[in-house]
Amino acid sequence: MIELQSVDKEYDNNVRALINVNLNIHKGEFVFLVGSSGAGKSTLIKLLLKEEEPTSGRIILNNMDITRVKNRRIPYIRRNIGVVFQDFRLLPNKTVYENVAFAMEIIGAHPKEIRRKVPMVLSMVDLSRRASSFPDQLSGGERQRVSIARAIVNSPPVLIADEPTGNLDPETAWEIMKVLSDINGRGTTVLMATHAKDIVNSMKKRVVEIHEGRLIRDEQKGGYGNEITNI
Amino acid sequence: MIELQSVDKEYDNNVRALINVNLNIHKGEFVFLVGSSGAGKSTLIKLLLKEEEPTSGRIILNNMDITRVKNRRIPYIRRNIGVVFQDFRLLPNKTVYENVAFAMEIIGAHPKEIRRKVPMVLSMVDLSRRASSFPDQLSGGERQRVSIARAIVNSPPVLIADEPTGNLDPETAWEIMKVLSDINGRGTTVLMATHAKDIVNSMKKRVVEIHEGRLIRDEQKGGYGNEITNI
Amino acid sequence: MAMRLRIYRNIIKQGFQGMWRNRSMGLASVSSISAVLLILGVVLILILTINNIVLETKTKFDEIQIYLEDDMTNDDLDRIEDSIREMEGVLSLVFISKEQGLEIMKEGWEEEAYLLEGLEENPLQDSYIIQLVDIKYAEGIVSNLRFMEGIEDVKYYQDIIDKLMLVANYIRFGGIFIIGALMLVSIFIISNTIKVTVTARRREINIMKYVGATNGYIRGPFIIEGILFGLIGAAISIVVIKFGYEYFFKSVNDRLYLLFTVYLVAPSLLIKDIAIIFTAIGVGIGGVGSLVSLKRFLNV
Amino acid sequence: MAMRLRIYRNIIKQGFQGMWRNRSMGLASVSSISAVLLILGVVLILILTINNIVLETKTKFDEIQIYLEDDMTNDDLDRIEDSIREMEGVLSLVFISKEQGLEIMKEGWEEEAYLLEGLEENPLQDSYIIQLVDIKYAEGIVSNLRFMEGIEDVKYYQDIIDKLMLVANYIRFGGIFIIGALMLVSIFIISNTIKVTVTARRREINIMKYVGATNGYIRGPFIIEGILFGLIGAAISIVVIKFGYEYFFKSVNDRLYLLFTVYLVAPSLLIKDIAIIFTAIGVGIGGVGSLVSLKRFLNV
Ligand SMILES: Nc1ncnc2c1ncn2[C@@H]1O[C@H](COP(=O)(O)OP(=O)(O)OP(=O)(O)O)[C@@H](O)[C@H]1O
Ligand SMILES: Nc1ncnc2c1ncn2[C@@H]1O[C@H](COP(=O)(O)OP(=O)(O)OP(=O)(O)O)[C@@H](O)[C@H]1O
Ligand SMILES: [Mg+2]
Ligand SMILES: [Mg+2]
Repeated sequence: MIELQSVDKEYDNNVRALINVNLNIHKGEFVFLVGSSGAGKSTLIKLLLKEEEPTSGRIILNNMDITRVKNRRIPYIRRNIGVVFQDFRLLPNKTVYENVAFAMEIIGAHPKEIRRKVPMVLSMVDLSRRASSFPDQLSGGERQRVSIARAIVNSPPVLIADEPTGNLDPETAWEIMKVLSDINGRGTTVLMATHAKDIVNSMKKRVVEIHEGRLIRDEQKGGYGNEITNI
Repeated sequence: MIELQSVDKEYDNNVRALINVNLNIHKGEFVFLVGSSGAGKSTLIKLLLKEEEPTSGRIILNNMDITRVKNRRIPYIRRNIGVVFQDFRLLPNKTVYENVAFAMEIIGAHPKEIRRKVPMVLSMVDLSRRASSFPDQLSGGERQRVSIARAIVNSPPVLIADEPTGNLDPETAWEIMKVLSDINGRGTTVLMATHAKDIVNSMKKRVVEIHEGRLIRDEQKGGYGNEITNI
Repeated sequence: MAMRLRIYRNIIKQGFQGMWRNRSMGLASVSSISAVLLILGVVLILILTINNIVLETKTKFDEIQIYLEDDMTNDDLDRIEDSIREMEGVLSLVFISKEQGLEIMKEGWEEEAYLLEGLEENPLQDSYIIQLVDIKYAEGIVSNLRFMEGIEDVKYYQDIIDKLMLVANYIRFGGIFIIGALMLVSIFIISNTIKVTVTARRREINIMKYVGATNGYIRGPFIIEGILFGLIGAAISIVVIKFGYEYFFKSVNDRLYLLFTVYLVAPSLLIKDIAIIFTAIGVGIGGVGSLVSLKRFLNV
Repeated sequence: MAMRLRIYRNIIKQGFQGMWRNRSMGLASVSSISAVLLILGVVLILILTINNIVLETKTKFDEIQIYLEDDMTNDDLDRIEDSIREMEGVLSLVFISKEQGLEIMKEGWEEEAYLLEGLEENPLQDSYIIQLVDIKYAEGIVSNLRFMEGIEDVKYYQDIIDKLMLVANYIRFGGIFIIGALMLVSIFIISNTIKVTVTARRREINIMKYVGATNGYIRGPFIIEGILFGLIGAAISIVVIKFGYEYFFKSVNDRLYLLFTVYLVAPSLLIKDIAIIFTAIGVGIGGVGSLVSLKRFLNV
């Protein structure tokens, strides 16, 4: 489903964010992407979305080499991936409802379908009461949940979440994890970059660790990582 | 040092974010502010900064009723408070170094002093290598650390941090906590809104909990809260 | 098909919504567009008016005078008159006998008129004054007249007319040049304004792209917004110019006639043309400007 | 004190830095400012030129002719000549004897000149033509002359001059009005442009406020940026107008002289004034525009 073949990414300012990364994620898997701050997790996600281009290597999504794809086709690739962005990326001039509905409108969904599904996902992330608020009228965690709602509303075959619980209290975070788990159970491939040690440790899923741009660990049913932390 | 007297805050869209909050924080204290997403933590912080005005009640900072203060005086109040914003609020057209230096320039610090202190705090948050990057060239966690560096660079008497570890891996988060702890040890009053259960539980500091706008708990050496979380 | 229609409906809805929600920026765009078109309108009217004055003045000299040989019979006169009337471009024909001619001369000479009293006999000839439909027929008619029997001399104000023609041409070319340049500059300013407002929303555009919107889907609402801004801007400037010019016309027209025996272009005629031009510019630049400005932000 | 100086230094540094780092938005501002000033310049030159043509034409009629009584001695003539030369506003004095007068008349009459051959004696008088420094002296001189001994009649082209004076006044007032209105509109567009670029950076301004910057500290760099934008915009338009007008001057001036015996305003004179006006507008609006635009974002 998702395959990275010896991918390198060097940014303009000579920062080598990814170094020879090889990764293969199968359809229906749930994968945690861990690593310290600045390791390269978001960069990997940006490459999958074609927000950035790899310096070298190939990226295959759904049997398609997306590094070779025409510009015109990019939107259609993105529609197959629901993304929770680390910085949320909500449209400032649209309400919560409209932000979520927007993802459905661009694929030409039927208005009836939109009116049915948007309230549904908003209640899944517990935001029904905020449907008509604008993003800058929301708390940090509420914004994050709008981003989650938008990512899942089209039931995409792939869901990528970049630190989707960073601004959520543990209880809400667990509710979100349940939602992602359910979606994964219905066949969606999930890739989640996270720092939530508790969540990774309890979920017992595949864990991929990046350290300074290199993929250094890829474990089935892994944990967050070796416990160096002392109080 | 910081005192809230029956503070209410109702936003324009009739959301009651804070309801009759009374809180007294003494000089040199370290206080965790906890509560689920949307509880009103950031709102409380915004009131202290005069980013929002309370609907009723009084807020006293350093023996001064800041709800009555003249517009002209606001900048000087803010300079006594170092703030780590939940959404970072970095200046997009300034490098990491310049963002941190900016906080010193506005108070007219000596260039020599700036050249000495900025690299120092950048190394405290482990960002020396990113000094000349612009905010949009940083990872989420790196941005958060710039915001932290900027908040502490002037050694303000009060430090307010809104979820300062939300985008950090546990290891880095602990390093940051050590920095905040040290600063607190040198006499700075610290108020930190957070969802980091582990950190709150291990640090054994005063914990104030807000639930749907009401202050429902205020414990010395408290924990994050009752464990409802199941896997 | 139904899906396409839905998408178009959404685009239009979002165009209107976007205009409303970005109204503070929009206000700046709209008012700049009106202001630029206003300038364009004033200069346009200025140049048209000057052009009109020159052209009208020219027609004052738009006549040919022919002097007849002595002792013509009425038949001869009828024959000449008929054949002149048949010529292309002749508007009217007036006969002036030599007695009338002397009277006119005396009037024209005013204080020197007494000089003419000393004349023993009337030295003038009978003549015709030919009014032309347009100055362009002059040369043809003059050369025809020269070969006609019974005509001793043909006179027309070649010099003055040539000079005025030249001035009119300069004004026409200069005017076209200035208006053309001004239009370019206006278009530039308007598209600049649109560009700045689009740039201010580049983040929004990027976000749309990242969630999978096609370029067309993003462009749509922006173009509609641009067109609406252009339309409103044009409408405002048209209304201001309409009332402004009508007022100007009322207060200046009569005085202008006294001075140059020329009238201003009637407001109704002028405003219609200006309205068409301005609407075209406003809508065109609003739409195309948005399109072009968007281009560089869509490649993400 | 040292602290204040450091703060000022920082503000200036940040003004230049801000201009450079926001150069894409800045480019739009600068080019809009140049464009608007360019229009202003062209209209200014246009109106000045027309005004000049009318004023110059007027001076063509700027002379007074006096007719002397018959049989004057040379002494009488000297006396008259002297006292006229002493009058205020007299530029030159030319004596035309009645014989010369007849010759001139014959030349002027062209084909009708033979009429004058029939005259038994020269009915004209000796005369003087007085050139004036300025038309405004005319009435004073004329009324003085009327009471002078030896002068039979005083004539000057009151009608034409009055008409031209009227036209010149209209053009002057109309011109001032149009230029004034245009300047207002230009100022409006420029401040609008500045406003939009400031609005696009409102988040930045808010952030500065939240970390404790005073209004003055935030304003400083923006005002400097605004002034720099205005200055660059003005400089560009001045250069374009300078070369544009010099070219225009070269290619039109001689032809214009042939037509109206009038010269254009010399580029060197004109450009200096325009440069001063434009720099004032650019810098003024750049600075003040930034200040005003900032105002509503500073209250956080
Ligand atoms: N646009 C960019 N230009 C230059 N360098 C960049 C850019 N984006 C990221 N980087 C650098 O690349 C490295 C990897 O960044 P990335 O965002 O992938 O980290 P991350 O693993 O997501 O970290 P975090 O957990 O803090 O979000 C960082 O050191 C960052 O400074
Ligand atoms: N500007 C605003 N206008 C209207 N409502 C607002 C505004 N800002 C916040 N709110 C609402 O007020 C409530 C409290 O928000 P606040 O940001 O204080 O929450 P929080 O405790 O910081 O949550 P989180 O942990 O998610 O950051 C939320 O329900 C939010 O929707
Ligand atoms: Mg990241
Ligand atoms: Mg918050």
